[in-house]
Amino acid sequence: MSIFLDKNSKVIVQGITGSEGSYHTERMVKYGTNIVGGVTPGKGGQKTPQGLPVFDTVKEAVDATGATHTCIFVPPPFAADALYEAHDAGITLAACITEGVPVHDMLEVVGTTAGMRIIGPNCPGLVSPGKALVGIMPGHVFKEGPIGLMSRSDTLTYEVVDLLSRAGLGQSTCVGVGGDPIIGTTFVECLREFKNDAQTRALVLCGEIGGSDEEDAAAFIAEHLPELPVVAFIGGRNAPPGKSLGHAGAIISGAFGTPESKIAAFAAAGVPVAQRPSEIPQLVAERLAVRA
Amino acid sequence: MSIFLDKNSKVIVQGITGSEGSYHTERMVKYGTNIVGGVTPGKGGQKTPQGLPVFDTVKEAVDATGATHTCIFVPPPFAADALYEAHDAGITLAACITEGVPVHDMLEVVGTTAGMRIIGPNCPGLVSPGKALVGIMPGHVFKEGPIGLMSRSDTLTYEVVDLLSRAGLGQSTCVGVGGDPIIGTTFVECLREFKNDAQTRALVLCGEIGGSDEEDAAAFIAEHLPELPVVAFIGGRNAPPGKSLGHAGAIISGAFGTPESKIAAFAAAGVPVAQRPSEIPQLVAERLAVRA
Amino acid sequence: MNLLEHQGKELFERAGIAVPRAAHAATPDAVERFIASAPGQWVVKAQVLMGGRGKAGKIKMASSPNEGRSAAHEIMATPMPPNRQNPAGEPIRSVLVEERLAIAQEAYCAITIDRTARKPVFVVSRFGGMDIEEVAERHPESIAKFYVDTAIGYSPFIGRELAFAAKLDRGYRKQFPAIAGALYGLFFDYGAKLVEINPLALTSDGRVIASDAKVELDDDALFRNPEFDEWRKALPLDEDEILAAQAGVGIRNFRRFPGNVGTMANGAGLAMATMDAVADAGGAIANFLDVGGGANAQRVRSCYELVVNNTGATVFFINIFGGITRGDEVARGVVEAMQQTTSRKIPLVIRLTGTNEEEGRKILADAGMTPVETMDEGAREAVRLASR
Amino acid sequence: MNLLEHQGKELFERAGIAVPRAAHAATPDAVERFIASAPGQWVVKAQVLMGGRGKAGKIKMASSPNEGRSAAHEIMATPMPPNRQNPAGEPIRSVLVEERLAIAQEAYCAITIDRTARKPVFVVSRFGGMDIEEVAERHPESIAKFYVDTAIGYSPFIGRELAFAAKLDRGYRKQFPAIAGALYGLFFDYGAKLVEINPLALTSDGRVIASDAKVELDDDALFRNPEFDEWRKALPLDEDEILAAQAGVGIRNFRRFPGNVGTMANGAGLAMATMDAVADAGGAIANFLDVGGGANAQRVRSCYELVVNNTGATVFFINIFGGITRGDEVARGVVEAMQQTTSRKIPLVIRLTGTNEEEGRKILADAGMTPVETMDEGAREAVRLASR
Repeated sequence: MSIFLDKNSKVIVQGITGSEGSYHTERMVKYGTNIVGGVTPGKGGQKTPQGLPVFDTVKEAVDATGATHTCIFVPPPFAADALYEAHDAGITLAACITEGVPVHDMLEVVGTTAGMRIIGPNCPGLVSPGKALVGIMPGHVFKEGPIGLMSRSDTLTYEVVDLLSRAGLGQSTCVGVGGDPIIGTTFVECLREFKNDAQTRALVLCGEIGGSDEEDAAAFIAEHLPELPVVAFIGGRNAPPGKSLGHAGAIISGAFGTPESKIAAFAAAGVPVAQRPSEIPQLVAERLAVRA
Repeated sequence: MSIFLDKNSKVIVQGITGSEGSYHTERMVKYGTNIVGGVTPGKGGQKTPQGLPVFDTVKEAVDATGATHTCIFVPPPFAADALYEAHDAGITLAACITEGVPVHDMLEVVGTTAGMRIIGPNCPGLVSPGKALVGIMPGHVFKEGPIGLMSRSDTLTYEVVDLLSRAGLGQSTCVGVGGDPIIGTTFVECLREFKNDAQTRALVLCGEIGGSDEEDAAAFIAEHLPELPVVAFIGGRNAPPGKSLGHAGAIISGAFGTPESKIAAFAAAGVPVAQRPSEIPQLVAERLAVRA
Repeated sequence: MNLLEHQGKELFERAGIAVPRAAHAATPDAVERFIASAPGQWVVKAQVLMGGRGKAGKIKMASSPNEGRSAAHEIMATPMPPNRQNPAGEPIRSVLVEERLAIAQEAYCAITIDRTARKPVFVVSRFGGMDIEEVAERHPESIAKFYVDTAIGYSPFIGRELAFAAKLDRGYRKQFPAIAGALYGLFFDYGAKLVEINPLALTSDGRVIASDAKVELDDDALFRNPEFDEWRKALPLDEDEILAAQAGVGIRNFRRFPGNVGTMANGAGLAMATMDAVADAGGAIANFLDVGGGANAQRVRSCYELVVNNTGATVFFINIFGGITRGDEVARGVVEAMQQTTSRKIPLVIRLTGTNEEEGRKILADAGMTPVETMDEGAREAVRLASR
Repeated sequence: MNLLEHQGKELFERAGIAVPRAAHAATPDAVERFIASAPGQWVVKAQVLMGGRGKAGKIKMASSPNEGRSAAHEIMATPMPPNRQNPAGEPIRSVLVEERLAIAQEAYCAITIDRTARKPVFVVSRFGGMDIEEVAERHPESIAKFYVDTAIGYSPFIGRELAFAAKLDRGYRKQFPAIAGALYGLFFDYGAKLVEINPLALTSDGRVIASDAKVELDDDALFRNPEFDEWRKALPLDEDEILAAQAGVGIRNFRRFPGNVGTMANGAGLAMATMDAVADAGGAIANFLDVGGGANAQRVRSCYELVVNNTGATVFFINIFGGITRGDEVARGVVEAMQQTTSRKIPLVIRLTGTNEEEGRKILADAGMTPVETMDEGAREAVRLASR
């Protein structure tokens, strides 16, 4: 098992003939993802170099292929439209890789697309190792196994996954939830899914300063996941307050969003917080050993 | 039993201190409706002549009284706002008496207020005889009994109810669904509720030319209510095409909405269509006798 | 409120939908002057609400000021020919002088309200320039629909899907999502019940232009756009609507028919049922009339006079379901109205219910009118009196 | 993008929210001229993004042209005093000269985005004129919130509920729902992340006026409003942002600290983790730097120079997680960058992963740099080199 994505998930790519879309389509296909086609308006009827059919609309693609998942590579002004189109066509999971989507667009989208899970935007996608990869993550660092991972950043995710894989700790599903203020799927929603996943026996949560997703996750873990081992990491403990560092998410404002508040929340939930990424595998292994 | 409304339904009146609101509040209270208060912004803390508390907002009224139903008497420009307010406060049924609500307001409202049943607008409300009356119907013509009634017009409804009551055929619930193009509750939705009501043993449907609510109802009856006796009436058989007669609903356009199409639909569903209102009681009684 | 073509096109322009260059003219002289000031190939189009202008010869070409003048003159000389919906035809008060487009393709695009889905619905076809009913019959596969979720509103994918599904010519594709979006914006912002572009022309030089415009605004939303008051005043009411307005009832509350049994009831549903009852009793209806709420003397009198003075009624059947009003009060109102009226007198058959309805019937009988107990009885009695 | 008060008030005015009569002035002379042309009681307010203007003496009264001139002169003579968020303070480039209001009450009204609820949220208090954090501490019961369903948007009941729940003075009630609606319209139309009126003043003559304006626009939505380009150009960037922009990285991708270990990584999360690793290893960080995607020679060089020329870095720790890029290519880019740079040379510690990472490390070692295998090792090595 895994969450959100498996070997049989039929995936299309919106923006499949664009430079990013075509590059990553090739990589996803190579990884083994069940890509069934793509969409570029006006290029319906063409084929990609991999022989995948291109459609004019998501609806046509869904009707022809039975796709349930989409990976969105379109410029920021068109991301909301792409998400609405996917929702209207009955897509159940959309990973929106696009960076720079206006926050009001996402407010509108998340408020009106019930029934479709959105990962991102401004995210690297998700991977169920050994089964399928949707997005832009480097497939070779992943290894199939029992660890569920969720993270707000991208390269840091690869770093942590790499450490886990090298330590022999494979992953069930790794979700890059995205760095924007308004995202389709938060840590809590990932936790809710991992809770019911038989393959997942421990969780790693890579948080960051800013927002209150980590605090919310800690509260959820305390209430609903007392039995599952969870290890957290908080990036940006040395960031100054009131200033954005890099992407929009990493800003501390008010009492919430500080590393202290997040670490305290995890402590209260009995979740160890790694000081460095390199400590994560050891902490996970210990917790798994205790449970075994 | 009854549908939508019973003795215990806690009802508030939006616009309770207005001329219409206060007049009909008095009548509803006299009928026995469980009116628990009303709302007029800025008059919170006052009492009506009946001793009912007035609140500034629906939320305050709901918090203080546990109201679940509302009867809306506000001018047309404010009707959508009143419905949004009721929905936000957790009201589960709103009867909107207001005539002249812009059709786009209702399109927006019905698309965004899931969880709240709206009766109307431009309707006389609903009555569960012997239990409660919400709206502006003349209470004395109703009589408790086994007949469920739904109707698009107001005085015609009273006429039909009067005929039924005089014939000894009491009613479970009578719903005036309203005469506007976009209404919150259609015949089909009434049928769906009546289907599960133990008190209701036969139905009367008073339709009109225009729209396709009657055709939709006939299809629903054929599929889901083969056992329940239903008698229909279609007003406006002598109306000319392309012209509105009175309220907005009664206009024939295209092939749908003609009396012929409606009568044919009911015939196909095995539903007798009364030529005159006065025939309705006899038709109902015959059908009930066959079943007994 | 239905808008005339030139009014609809003004809204299109505001919304950013391309329309042909044009001038609106009220006289043949004005047409002549305009073409003199702007020589070229023009089309002169009658500004009326009725359909079928082309077939009626109310759209004419003009290549010179003189041709323009005579085209306008011919168009305006006679009203639009009557049809079933407008038995009186429609007078032509102005024309639109419009650039002649080099049209390569004609498509159809409209938004209306679907009552069952309770959503706005786009209707698009690659066949334009004819009635959509005709397209639906001849090319049903060419019609694409999209039901808009009002919580989301318009998003460009809707236009793309429609364009592909309706198989619009490639020339439309780039421009169509923006046009559909502008049309939806207009539909929404002005509270329209129908917006229709038929045809949506693709010109030989690749422009997509609204060649005609049909817009129906929701009367109930007009208060939000007081700017339309002037247009409303300028719109042609038909004779029944004018009479209704003069009598002080809603313009949709009165309509005439060729018969001799006048009718009046309170509530549209009851008024329609009353007409049906008269017809079923073998009578010929003279009119539909919904008196609305409150049948006081003043109102009864103006309604009586409306019918007596403007229809062939030889009897007047009043059907009032009192509901919460008192029968004796209504009766007194009717009697007072008949005493005051200066119009000719015809027999009255009156059915009324409500509290004290028996006292009411006595008051009527005492005044020489015919009170009855039921609608059916009233209909029969009215038909009997009318056929004497 | 945070707007200055006078910019925010311009948006308020467009939205129909009343603001004080005012003039924006860039020099004491301009202030003097304005007051001379419009005698009265005026307030001169520094136009800066930092808070605490009142306490810093950057808001002054003026009743004559001369007083206006000296008020402006005093205000602009020194920058805003530094605080933790702006260690360099903020220079004052202009002032707003504004009518002095006879204020009877001060309330608070803001809309921001709640990340957890994923909805816009109104925050209203009957206490205005102080930080909302202070209100939250001293008068928590006075704060009313409303989470807006974006599918519905604003409806006037929201303003009514907020006014009653926050117990706004009666004088606000009639006007508040329209003000809240206008503020929501602005928030939505311009893609704001925060709009704040503090205080929302009730004047002694019963007017409700936005006495201050704080607006933060979403940078990602600015493309929809090209009109703001000019404002953006006029806005005060802090020094770090200016340096970042000059180096060609995002203005949020670079920030300086007082330490001597320079850092650079690809991705904000990894860059923050790199800083943390350096701090954990006992080092003092010189900067945060996210090089973004693609670490080619040109980009590495400009980032290196950005750090070396503008921070106290005595060592530079580059941490690249290659992901799908090749380690040898990154290494060649770094070597090339260091050959090309004309800035002073400091030791480089480089950790890189990716395909061919071992070849990459060899290339670096051959060029005299210090390749390491892990982030922790790199942090330790960088701290060791910095403390020599």
